[in-house]
Amino acid sequence: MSEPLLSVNDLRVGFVTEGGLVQAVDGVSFDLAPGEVLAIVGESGSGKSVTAQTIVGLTRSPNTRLDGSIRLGGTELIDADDAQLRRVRGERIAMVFQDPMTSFNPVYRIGNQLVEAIRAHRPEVSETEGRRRAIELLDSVGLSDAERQVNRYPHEFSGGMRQRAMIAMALALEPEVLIADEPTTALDVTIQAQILELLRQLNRERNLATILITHDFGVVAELADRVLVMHDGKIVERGDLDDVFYAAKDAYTRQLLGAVVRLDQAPSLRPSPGAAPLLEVRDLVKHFPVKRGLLFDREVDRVRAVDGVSFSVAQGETLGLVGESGSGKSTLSRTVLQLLAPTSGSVRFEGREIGGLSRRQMRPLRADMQMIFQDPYASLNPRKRIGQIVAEPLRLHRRASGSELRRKVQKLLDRVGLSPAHYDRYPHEFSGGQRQRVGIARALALQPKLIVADEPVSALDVSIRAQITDLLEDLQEELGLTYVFVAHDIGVVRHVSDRIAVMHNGKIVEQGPADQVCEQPSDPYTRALLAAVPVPDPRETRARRGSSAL
Amino acid sequence: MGRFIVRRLLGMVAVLFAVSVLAFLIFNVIPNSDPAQRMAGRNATPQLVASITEEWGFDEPLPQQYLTMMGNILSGDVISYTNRENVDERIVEGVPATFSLCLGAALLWLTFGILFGYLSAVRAGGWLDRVLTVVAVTGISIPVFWLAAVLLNYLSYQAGIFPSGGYVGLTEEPLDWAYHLLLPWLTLAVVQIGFYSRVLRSNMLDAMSEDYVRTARAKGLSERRVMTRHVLRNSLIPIVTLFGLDVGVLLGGTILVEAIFNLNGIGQYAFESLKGLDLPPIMAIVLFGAFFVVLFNALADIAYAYLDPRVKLEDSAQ
Amino acid sequence: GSSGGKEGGTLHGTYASFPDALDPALARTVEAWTAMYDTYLPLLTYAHADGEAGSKVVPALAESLPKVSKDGKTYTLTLHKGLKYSDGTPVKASDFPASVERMFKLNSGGSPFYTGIVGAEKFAETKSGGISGIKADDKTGQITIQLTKPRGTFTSELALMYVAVLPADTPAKNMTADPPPATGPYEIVKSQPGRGWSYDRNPQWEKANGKLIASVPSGHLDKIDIKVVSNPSTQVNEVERGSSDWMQTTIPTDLYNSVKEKYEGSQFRVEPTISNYFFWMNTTKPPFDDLKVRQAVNYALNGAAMERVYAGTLKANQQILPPGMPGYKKIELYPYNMAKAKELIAEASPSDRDVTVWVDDEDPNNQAAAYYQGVLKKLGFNAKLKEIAAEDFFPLIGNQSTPDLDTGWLDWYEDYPHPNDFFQPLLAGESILPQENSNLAQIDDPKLNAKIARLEEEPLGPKQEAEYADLDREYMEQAPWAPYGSRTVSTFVSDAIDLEDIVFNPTFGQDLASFQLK
Amino acid sequence: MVEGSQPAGAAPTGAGPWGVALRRLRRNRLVLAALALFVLIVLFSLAAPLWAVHVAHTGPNTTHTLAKVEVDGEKREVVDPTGKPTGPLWFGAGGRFFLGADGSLGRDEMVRLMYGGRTSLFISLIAALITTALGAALGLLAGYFRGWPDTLISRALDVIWAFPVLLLAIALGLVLAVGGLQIGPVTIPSGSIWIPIMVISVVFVTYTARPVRGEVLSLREKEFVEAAVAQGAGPARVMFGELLPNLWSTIIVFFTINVANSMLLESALSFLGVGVQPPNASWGTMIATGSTLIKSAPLLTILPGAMILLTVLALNVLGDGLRDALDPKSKLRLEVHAGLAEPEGTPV
Ligand SMILES: Nc1ncnc2c1ncn2[C@@H]1O[C@H](COP(=O)(O)OP(=O)(O)OP(=O)(O)O)[C@@H](O)[C@H]1O
Ligand SMILES: Nc1ncnc2c1ncn2[C@@H]1O[C@H](COP(=O)(O)OP(=O)(O)OP(=O)(O)O)[C@@H](O)[C@H]1O
Ligand SMILES: [Mg+2]
Ligand SMILES: [Mg+2]
Repeated sequence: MSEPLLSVNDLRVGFVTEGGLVQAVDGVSFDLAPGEVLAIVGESGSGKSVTAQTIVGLTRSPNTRLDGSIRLGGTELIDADDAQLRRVRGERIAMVFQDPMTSFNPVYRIGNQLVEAIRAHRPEVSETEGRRRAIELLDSVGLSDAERQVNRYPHEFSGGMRQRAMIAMALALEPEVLIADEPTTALDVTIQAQILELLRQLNRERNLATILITHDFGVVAELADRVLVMHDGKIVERGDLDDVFYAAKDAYTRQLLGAVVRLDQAPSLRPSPGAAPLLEVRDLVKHFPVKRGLLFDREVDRVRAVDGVSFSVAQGETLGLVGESGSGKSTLSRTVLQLLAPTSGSVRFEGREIGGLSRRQMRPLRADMQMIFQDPYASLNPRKRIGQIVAEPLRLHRRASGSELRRKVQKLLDRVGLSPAHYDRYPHEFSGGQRQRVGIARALALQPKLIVADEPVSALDVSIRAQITDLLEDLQEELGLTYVFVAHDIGVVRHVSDRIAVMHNGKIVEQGPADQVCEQPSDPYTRALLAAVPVPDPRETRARRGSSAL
Repeated sequence: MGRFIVRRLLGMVAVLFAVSVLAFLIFNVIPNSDPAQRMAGRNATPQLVASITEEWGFDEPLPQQYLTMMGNILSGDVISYTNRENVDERIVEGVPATFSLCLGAALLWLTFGILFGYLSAVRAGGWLDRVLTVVAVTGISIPVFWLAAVLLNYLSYQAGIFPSGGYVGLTEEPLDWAYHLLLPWLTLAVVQIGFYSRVLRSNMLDAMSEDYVRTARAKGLSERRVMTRHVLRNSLIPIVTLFGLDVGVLLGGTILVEAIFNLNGIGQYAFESLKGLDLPPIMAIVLFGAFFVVLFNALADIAYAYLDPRVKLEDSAQ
Repeated sequence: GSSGGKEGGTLHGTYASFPDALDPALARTVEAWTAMYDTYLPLLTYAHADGEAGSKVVPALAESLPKVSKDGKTYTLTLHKGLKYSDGTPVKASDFPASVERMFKLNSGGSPFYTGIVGAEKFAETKSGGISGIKADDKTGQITIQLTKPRGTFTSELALMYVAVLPADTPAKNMTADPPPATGPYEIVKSQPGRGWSYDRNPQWEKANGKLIASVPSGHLDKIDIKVVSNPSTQVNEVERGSSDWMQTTIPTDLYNSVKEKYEGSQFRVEPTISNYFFWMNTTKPPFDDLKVRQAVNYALNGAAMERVYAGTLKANQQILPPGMPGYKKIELYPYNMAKAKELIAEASPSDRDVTVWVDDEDPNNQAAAYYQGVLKKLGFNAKLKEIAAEDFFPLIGNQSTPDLDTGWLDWYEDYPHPNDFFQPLLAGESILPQENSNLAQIDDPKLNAKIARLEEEPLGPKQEAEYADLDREYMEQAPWAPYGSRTVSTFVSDAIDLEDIVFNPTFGQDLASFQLK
Repeated sequence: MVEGSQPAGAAPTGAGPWGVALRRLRRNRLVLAALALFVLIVLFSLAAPLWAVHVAHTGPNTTHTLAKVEVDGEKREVVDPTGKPTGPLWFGAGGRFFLGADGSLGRDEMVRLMYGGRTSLFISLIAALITTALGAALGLLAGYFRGWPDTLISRALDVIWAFPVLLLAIALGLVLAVGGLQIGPVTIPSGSIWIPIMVISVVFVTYTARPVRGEVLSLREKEFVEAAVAQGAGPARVMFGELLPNLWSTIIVFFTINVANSMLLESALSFLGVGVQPPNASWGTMIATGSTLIKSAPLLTILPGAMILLTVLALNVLGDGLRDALDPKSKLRLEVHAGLAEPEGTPV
């Protein structure tokens, strides 16, 4: 083993907060060899980002308690003074962050931010020379027409383009180490595949040692040489890729791997319900007018969010709705439930047309159709107690009151796996998963027939994601519920759905039984979508890559 | 850009019209003495009051009176009831004093507001931050007119360091001009320095937790450069809008400071007219003030769109 | 005037606010009249002298006092020959009727004094066709004025600023911004409304008018600059520092006594005014319809306390005519006696105890009203104070439809030194009007009304002055008011100015022509 | 492994957002000092009748122009012949004229300062209450309904905003001082202190309505609002059931700021003679009477002004503290970061 490029010994990072001392990183040690891709994987809050940021001293603040050692080549970084640290940041160790939307300063052009990175370390480089280098860098990361792109602002770039620009900026001074903290989590699966390909290419061509932080085992399998698994600030498993995937020693790691939903594993077969259609949608259209005008706004353009969609869902069935960001999934689900007035087309529920009903006419039907939301932190009113939130629908439809109401709510909480004692607690006292359970309890309150879940698990960690999907499946069996399950991760959709519809630019491009859509997709877009999903199995990944890219 | 200007102009005209109607109603609908009686003086006879009423058209229906009044204001020959002199000339004469006072004070509070805000944000939690916070909060809490009276008494009448009010033209003697305006500038600026430093401090503390600041540090920029080029630059955008609004409002109402320091500006003229319930100058000055409020409002939006490329002028026009 | 003292030089004066007008036809305040006393001369004027002498009418542009016909209805005067306006044009006799007509066209506050002229009433209405009652012959310079009925006060009214003679072609609009040509020793050369104005010597005065008009002094100074400084404390400060030589405004109560102690005799002098500060009581409505209540209020009001409230700028007195007014004779029917006041109230035992006190918002008048409210409270009344903006005050309390007009404060300054200027507008029954009411006590005693009307027609002589003194007592026995004093003003100059020979005329204030550098 | 029942790093069970805020406030020493100062000033004002009856033996408006007071044996005039009031006698005359007389009328300055406090505080608190309620309601309606109600309300607020604040306040104050105000059945007599209250409330509505509208516009897009609509909740239930609870923190913060601004405007109006009508005392009218004697008795101007300054300072610090305590985003930011409060070693 050659001399390690970077070695971290017994790193401990604690934050003094209002609620007491949070020990984010609790004794972490590892080495990074030149040219190696080291993946750090673990659930949210396991300390991955804090570990990475502490390497370049970004977590220093009056309330931080640091100790242990971080050696880059000969120099010790843990207690390096600011000047030393500045010479390391960007020049020897570069970083790429998770959310491209906010990682660039919105008021400066992309080119200027790249030039700033260059001249921070090479003041002798002139502005024009810096610009030329910037264009070169953007070109090298696959951004077409770099000449024009360099003058544009961050908000004029798509998510994928911005992440490429971020990587270009990181490479500006040819660093020895690249730390990428969840570089593709915020991107669509097709874009994610391209970025991962770019990172692999950079690692191979420039022998660039890379620390890749992610919570997605598929991404680990796609790129990593060695793997560290973190849990509660400690490294619970370490080793080569195959050792960790196939011979994990630590129980937590094994449990984590088991919870990962594999696209290629066929779900247990369920008898196809085939009952009478509960929900029928014919040529549903929802356009959002774009208004502009000198004096009075008149319509100049239309966003065709849902552009003529037809499908039906049988009683007790789960229809999976999958598609990339902006494909119209949320708009479709809200238009079906009449939360958005459809532009045209028909929605029939239990044979009765509900498109165009007034709010008063819709009220009784609301009880039968409920919705579950994506963001656990925004879907519960922060100022209300859990009990009140779940009781609200019952009180609204005058189904119960007083002690009987409280009893019903506690039964619902119990049914979704929360203890009745939580009745008087507030949302901020719960984790993401627990909040999603409250959302489900609320949806069940009026014994609905149809539940539309708009990305119910996208914001959750892998292990918790599995628990929620299992809960939804149990409820379906017990209560005979019908689901429309919306998500952008086709793996999760396949796991829960009987039939799947793939949306692209407001249209359903493919629709059919889950196995048939996933294994013999007829539509080219669906095929591309499936190919881009990283498989959490190194051997499978190598096999696929071998056949295509080698 | 053109579309924005046209919409904003129409908006301005509508607001100014509404403001003028409001001012007219306040002095005509709500009961107070009849202007003709005020003009006739103490030896008035019914016949004299009648002929004044007829001469000035006080007997005409209100809308008619409103139109004649607005016609006069816009054509520049509106005459005051009490001393029958041309109001527009008096306003024009008052402009140099009021503008010097407002713009000077604005410059003062902008520089010190930003300086104090920046220092207390960069050294948040330190002793300097606490001192500046106390100074700022005290500044916000001082009644302006009281400060003016106290400063005038101690620094001018008693100690004689400063002149006891009055306005000296900038073109005549620039040095004397500044010397006479120092106290009034200070009085007007103290409150705003407190306010602006508080706003900038909280904006900067928010900006410090943004992702692009973390990226800037990761690029190896010096702390000072991160603080100025990234944190301060983004936190100044709301300050510019706030400044646009404040200056507009200020131009409309520097009544107290002008009266106490006898600057003979528009604010003082407004106050004298108000006391005399002299409608023509009140209407003219209210419109003059409102015009600047609305104008600076629009300028603030343009500045905002210029500083923040994400904001397009069209959608900020509503 | 005193010997020595330099001729020529410039006087820098300050006013607290720009006078209501620098147009003689329109101006009605003392500040404006002080500014124009030596600039615009009527046919007659008031002697440029202090005290009683200053109340005497003397000829100005006219050669002599008017010849009055036996029936008192025809006045004849002759214009000096060879008078010139400051712009060199000759003064013609026909300029006089033109100036009076201009005053009526401008609806001036002074026009009510001249509606007694034949044809004036009609002209005030139509504003055309000239005033038939005034004849002027430019060749002989003779002017004859016909009155509808005899008017004892007309000679005094001919000497007022309203009828100062201006060129016939002077436009009938407010000329404050560019004042018309002067006839007196000084002409106004620059006028910036709101800021200030300045005088130069009238070149025509030395060449022509000065030789003809003996009653008006030629003045010592060459130039006079007046600046508006709205903060009185700043005015005092500037005079003390010498950056200005004279302040027209009365010194604020806060500084009055410190300035008085420091400069009295050298740069400061107290000047009396012919004014009356009183609390009127509405005699037509309870509780003040009962004489006993009104007398009780007079007993309860303490002049000494009032003098303190005005910080020494008030001389207590308890009657209608103030000292300095012809016909004044000291009367004190109700010396301060709180016990007697309470006794009278007990006797009257008024049922309506709710009383509203009206006052304007000028300091210290509002303080005086607050003191009066305290006195009424002591007498068992539930007194509520209502403070109104000064500009709006008189028209409001003069409007009978204003609710709760029980009692209130008022100050009255003589328009010209003649007792009728107090009795007729403030106490005569005919002055009680629905809107322009100046008889706030609304006292309507037929016997006293007749006496006022009679004396009004007779020219003012010693007999009439004695009768006016009796009238003063007769009214005070009815106690329609609780008068408490007349205000003093002050002359305060820098040490560059010779204080002794400054003339303070009771009607026109400081005579600018009497100022002289030491 | 079902998630542990005890969520990580949470406050004790049942502590709602108010509980968390209160705990945070208790630890912020500056806010506690401000609260103490404000309470002290309120008590000082409320004690006015006690001091007037038992110590000063005079009402706020009772004049003592010719009265004499016994000080260390010898009789002293309250107002000297030239109208100059006596300076502070402290306890020289048993507490009478403790801070001296207020001017030529010889009223007790201390008693007026206390009664003035009552008036100023009453006006500012009530005006702030009305302004905040009105502003919040308008902001809520405009933000929720958008469309024409929003345009209507926003344009009306623009007009009030464009009208120079002080000019509008003076104009209303002046004109209403003559005829009083008639709103439907209620007639407010011209001298009453409800006139300045109405004037101040109208003038400051915009300052509250606009931020509330902004916050409602963003809250309205949140999913918990969509969830309520999905259950069939009507506009009223969404506005008052879902949105309003989230607005309380903004409303409370603006209430404190409004009280501070109302007090400043009330004193300015009274100083200009269009606010509280004499002879009633308010700190503004006291500065007005005091300023005429600023050279000979500067205390008469400094005292009421200092009272306003202290009250408004306390309110502003309180407002700041409340904003940081109630603002969820700033969990970690201000107290610990700014070191104003002690970072805690052990968890609570
Ligand atoms: N500045 C800070 N102050 C206090 N606590 C912090 C701070 N930064 C991180 N933490 C806490 O430290 C723990 C680890 O955070 P970290 O961001 O490293 O997790 P992560 O593994 O990156 O999770 P994720 O997948 O959400 O990014 C978390 O509980 C977090 O709340
Ligand atoms: N209220 C709206 N006004 C205008 N455009 C809208 C509105 N709502 C959605 N859109 C546009 O319609 C398209 C579809 O949006 P939608 O939210 O349904 O996509 P999605 O599939 O849910 O994406 P995501 O995965 O990000 O949730 C997008 O381009 C979006 O910008
Ligand atoms: Mg992370
Ligand atoms: Mg969506």
